[in-house]
Amino acid sequence: MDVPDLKIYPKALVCEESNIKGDVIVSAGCVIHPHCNINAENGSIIFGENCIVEEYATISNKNKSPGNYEILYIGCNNVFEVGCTVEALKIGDKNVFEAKSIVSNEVEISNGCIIGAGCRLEGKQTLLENTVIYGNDCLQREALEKQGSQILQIDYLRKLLPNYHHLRKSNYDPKKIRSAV
Amino acid sequence: MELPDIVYSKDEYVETASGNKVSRQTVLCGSQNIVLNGKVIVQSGAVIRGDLANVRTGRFCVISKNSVIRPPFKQFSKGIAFFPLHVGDHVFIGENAVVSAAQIGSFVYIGKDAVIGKRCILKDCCIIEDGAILPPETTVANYMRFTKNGTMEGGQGNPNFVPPAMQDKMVEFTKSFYEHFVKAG
Amino acid sequence: MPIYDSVMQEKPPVVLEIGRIYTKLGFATEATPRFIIPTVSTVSTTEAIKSLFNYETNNEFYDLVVDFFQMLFFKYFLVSPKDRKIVIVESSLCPTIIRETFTKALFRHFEVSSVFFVPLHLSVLSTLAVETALVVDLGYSEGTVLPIYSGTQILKAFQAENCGAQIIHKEIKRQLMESGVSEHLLTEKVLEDIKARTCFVTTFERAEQLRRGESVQHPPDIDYPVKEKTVIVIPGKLRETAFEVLFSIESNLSQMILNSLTYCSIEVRQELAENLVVVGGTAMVMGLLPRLQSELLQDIKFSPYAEKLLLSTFKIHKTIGKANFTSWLGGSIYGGTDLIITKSLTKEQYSKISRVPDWINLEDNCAPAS
Amino acid sequence: MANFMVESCVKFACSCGILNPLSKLYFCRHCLKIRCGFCLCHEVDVRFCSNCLENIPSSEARLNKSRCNSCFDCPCCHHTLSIRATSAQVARKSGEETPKEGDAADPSKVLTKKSYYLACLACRWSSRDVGIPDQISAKGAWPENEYVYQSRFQSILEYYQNVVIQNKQEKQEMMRRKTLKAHKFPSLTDRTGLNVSMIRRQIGWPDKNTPKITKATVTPSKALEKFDELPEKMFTEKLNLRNVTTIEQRHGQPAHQPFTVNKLYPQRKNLCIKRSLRCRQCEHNVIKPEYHPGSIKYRIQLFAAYHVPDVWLVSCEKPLKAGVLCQAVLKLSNPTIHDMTITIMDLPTQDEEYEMMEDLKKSFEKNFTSLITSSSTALSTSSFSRQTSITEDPRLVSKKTTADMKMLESSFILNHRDDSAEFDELAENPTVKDEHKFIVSRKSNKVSLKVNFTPNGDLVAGDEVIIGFTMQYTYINTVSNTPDKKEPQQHALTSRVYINMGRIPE
Repeated sequence: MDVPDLKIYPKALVCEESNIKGDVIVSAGCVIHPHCNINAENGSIIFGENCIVEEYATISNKNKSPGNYEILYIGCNNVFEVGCTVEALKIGDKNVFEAKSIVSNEVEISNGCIIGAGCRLEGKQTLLENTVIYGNDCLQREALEKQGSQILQIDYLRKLLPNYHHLRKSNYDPKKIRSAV
Repeated sequence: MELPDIVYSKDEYVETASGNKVSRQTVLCGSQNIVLNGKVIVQSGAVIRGDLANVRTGRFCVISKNSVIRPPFKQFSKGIAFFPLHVGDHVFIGENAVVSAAQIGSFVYIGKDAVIGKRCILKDCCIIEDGAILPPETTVANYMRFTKNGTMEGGQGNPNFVPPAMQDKMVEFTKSFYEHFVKAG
Repeated sequence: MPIYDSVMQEKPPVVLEIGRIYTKLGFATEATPRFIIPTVSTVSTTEAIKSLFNYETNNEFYDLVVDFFQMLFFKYFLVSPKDRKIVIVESSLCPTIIRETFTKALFRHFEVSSVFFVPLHLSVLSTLAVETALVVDLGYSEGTVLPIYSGTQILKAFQAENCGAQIIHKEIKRQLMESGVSEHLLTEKVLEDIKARTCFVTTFERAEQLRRGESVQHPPDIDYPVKEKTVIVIPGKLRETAFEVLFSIESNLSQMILNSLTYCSIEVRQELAENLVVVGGTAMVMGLLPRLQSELLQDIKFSPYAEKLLLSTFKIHKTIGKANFTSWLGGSIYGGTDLIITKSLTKEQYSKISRVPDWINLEDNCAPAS
Repeated sequence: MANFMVESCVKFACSCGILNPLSKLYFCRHCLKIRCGFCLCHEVDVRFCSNCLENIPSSEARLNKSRCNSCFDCPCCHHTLSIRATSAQVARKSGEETPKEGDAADPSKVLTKKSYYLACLACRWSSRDVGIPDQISAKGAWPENEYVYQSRFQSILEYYQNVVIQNKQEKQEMMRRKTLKAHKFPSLTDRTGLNVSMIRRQIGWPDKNTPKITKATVTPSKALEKFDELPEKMFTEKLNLRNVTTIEQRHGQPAHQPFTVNKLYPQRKNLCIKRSLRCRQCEHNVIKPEYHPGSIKYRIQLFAAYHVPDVWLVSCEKPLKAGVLCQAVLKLSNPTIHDMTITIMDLPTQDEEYEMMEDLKKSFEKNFTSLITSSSTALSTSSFSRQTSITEDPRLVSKKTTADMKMLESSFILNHRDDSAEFDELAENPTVKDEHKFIVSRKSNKVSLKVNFTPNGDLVAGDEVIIGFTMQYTYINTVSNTPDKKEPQQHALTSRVYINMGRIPE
């Protein structure tokens, strides 16, 4: 499987078995687990540094008007856990999309948010910083305590995954990208 | 009604000497770290992340389509560590379930679309309802039923929620599931 | 050593106040209920969740009650119901069918040793340690008023109107739908949440201005996420005026109180008016008490009350604990005294008559012919 | 055999008339009757914490208001809180307060110290959110929210307890005076009260003058004329919805019911129980779980599935048509280690059903009359704790059959269960010579049989087709409750079976 439009920074870890379509940029430090779906056919997706995308996570750029080419920017340090479906318009930094959470395409996510396992987020809205969506009724609260960073997990996975998986090679020069973005 | 036969084509499943039936469409990462103790069915699309830590299941387990078995990790001040995931005998894991438990006892039923959060402990004879979400580090005691609404109901001796003879029921169910899981032709 | 001490140590009586929406439960002699839970029952045969009072046949109600008590004892109280003493706080005008069904389930199914019905309004007085008060109970479906003088309920002055949470929920729904929110979003749970978290009773002055149609600077609007679905705007006007239905023409809280007072004899009115006590979940909303007082003082100036009642002050008691469990608290006090032994309906009595003696029944209410 | 999570189409009628799948039924070995969760007496057996699985004896449970000592629930989402450890750097001199991690202090004077806080992994609430200081030990003394009205309540309660006792004593005093007046000769000495004390001594009561309780007093509540008006900021300030508690959160803390989230305190976890079930008729246990909270075993387990032959619907001719003969295959299995003779019979008619109910009532009434006579000494609560009494009325079976089933012409034998047969390589089929026509096949302790039925002619599309029959089976009682009868006894038992065959298609 060769994706011509997939750009992988050095130090990013993209498993061969991942399912990536369209124009995707994976920044340094990201870990893309096998069997995730990243669909950028409608518009490109740019991952910031140190993001984790787990199995069966689906991230797609669901741009409403096909003519209008918009990029889905995903900030740094985001975690997309197993089986989540994310179609948000914009994603800031340090967010966690827990297992089987669903974020529809009218939502903007700021920073430090946590979408709890199984929670849904629909309808046009912008999540304030540090919002936690939790529980059956998808209640909101503000996290006062700082969340731990994912760096430790990424460090560990970076050591572990190459032992078991075929990885896609990094194919992009970071300096050029920086000027582009 | 009795369970209907589930027929699979010869090419789709691999049967091991100990009677495990594993679909070729599964993703067994780090298969050297995965132990299936016999007569276990792993259906297509299932992901078992043996690369992260050891995964061991007992006999007569059913791991349904598109479920994910993923050993949990815990963050410490100096780094993280993945824990092995042990599953007991006669455990049913439903379709699309995500399992990151630390330990699953025997005779456990996990419904479809359920999410078992990190480091959960499921004791013997418990039921996780379809679509239930267990937050991390939840303990589900024996004979408890974790409902879709997030409550725990039942308990040993309670005639409702979990069958009082859960052990027999699960043995019967997983065994007959195995018996009815037959090769075409 | 008084008997109750030993009884108490062994098996403290359980005290229940089963409201239309919420049930308060705990043990006698405790200062707060252990739990406040929704009055819903999980039907054991189908495992469906159903409101306790949402029944079609009496038999269905009985089964719901059995399942409900089952849950209370084995999920919350964690004690065997057998040979336990039960205190139930209930309005003296509670429908007979409810009372009979509760008793039948408790004696027949759970084999409790005795059931003690404490009149709801009366029990409120014990929490204040007063003998005379006018008790206003604002529940879900209705608000009731019952004056009590020297420990005696003046039943002829009993008043009931739909001054409860239900009518407020309706008003919120009406206003929100007017502002364009679709009906299917506004479930009872959402309405209750909006009421409890955003609404309040406005001051008398502002209410007057609103009534005169003057424009008032309403409190700020609130963005309210309805579950996962969408975000709706709660207008500031709604927040301020949702509770105005309690002071409207159709159902007026202060007039209900004044009506009740007119039914009382003239010599007790002053004392009752200076001993108001407002209990029930709806009573907990911010700003209700000062507003009620001002409304009373206003209404007394006009006909028909100005002629009938010569009152100039209204005083309201502060409940100990939260107003939604005050009547439960009374049950806890009653259940903690020897009355639990002398005044309860015991299993033996019940097995003889198979019904609950009630003041309304002449058989129980006549002096024995001697 | 079938998936137990799906509602079974085969239901058995309990002796009390309620329909249940066999898995929810019990079998009282002493009455030889089927029982269900409704007609059994439930009792609390073992209390334990569902999180730490610690067994908590009843006295301790009462003391702790049946809550766990070490586990907490999140006040925000009611999930169990986890205890998190952090190593905080503490200045050596002030060893009490644990400053936040970020505090930079002189490295020579600091010492890393472990401290603990509570965190919820579902909604990310933490005990630091509400300003609870971190604890030094994992089982730290987490502060409990003090209830301000506790002492006021206590004094009111004591006041009323005294009032009631006083009333009672006054009444007794009155009674005593009345009876004394009945004396023909008024005793002059009685005025001194000496006689009273003498009589008391003779009776064996404590030699005290009637313990006059000093008149209890309590300050009655004062009604208020002035109230706190609404704060002005209510009308101007923007309300942050995320700082306001939900009703559920308020009710989670009934004593305080805080309005804002900064007053939510961790709540001790409510305990769980194991139940034992008891037959109301003979007072024997049918279910008694093992004490240990972690055990899944029972000390007594009389499931109906161990004693009553189970019935499955294997297949049914489709589509069902009203008034047209249909065929279905049923499977029966014998759970016992004795052969059974099965007879399929018609269901009792309504009159017969009423008769059965009357019989059942009578058997209870016998017990009940004994209660009336023995409990003439009322009031004593403990003396009749172990007696049967008024119980549930039996009911008519709620489901009516909507098809006419042709009964099988003869009875047949159902082979006993043989666990070792499972491991036998050679699955020999014991061919019975004169096998009945209706038997399709046999396999160890199971029999498949054909049944014919005609759905009622008046059924319309969408109606359920329910067949019903009475299954009579022989049952060998290996445990007899009378010691002199050692021989296992054979009984002919019946159970009423209702099978939902499906709906008449549109």
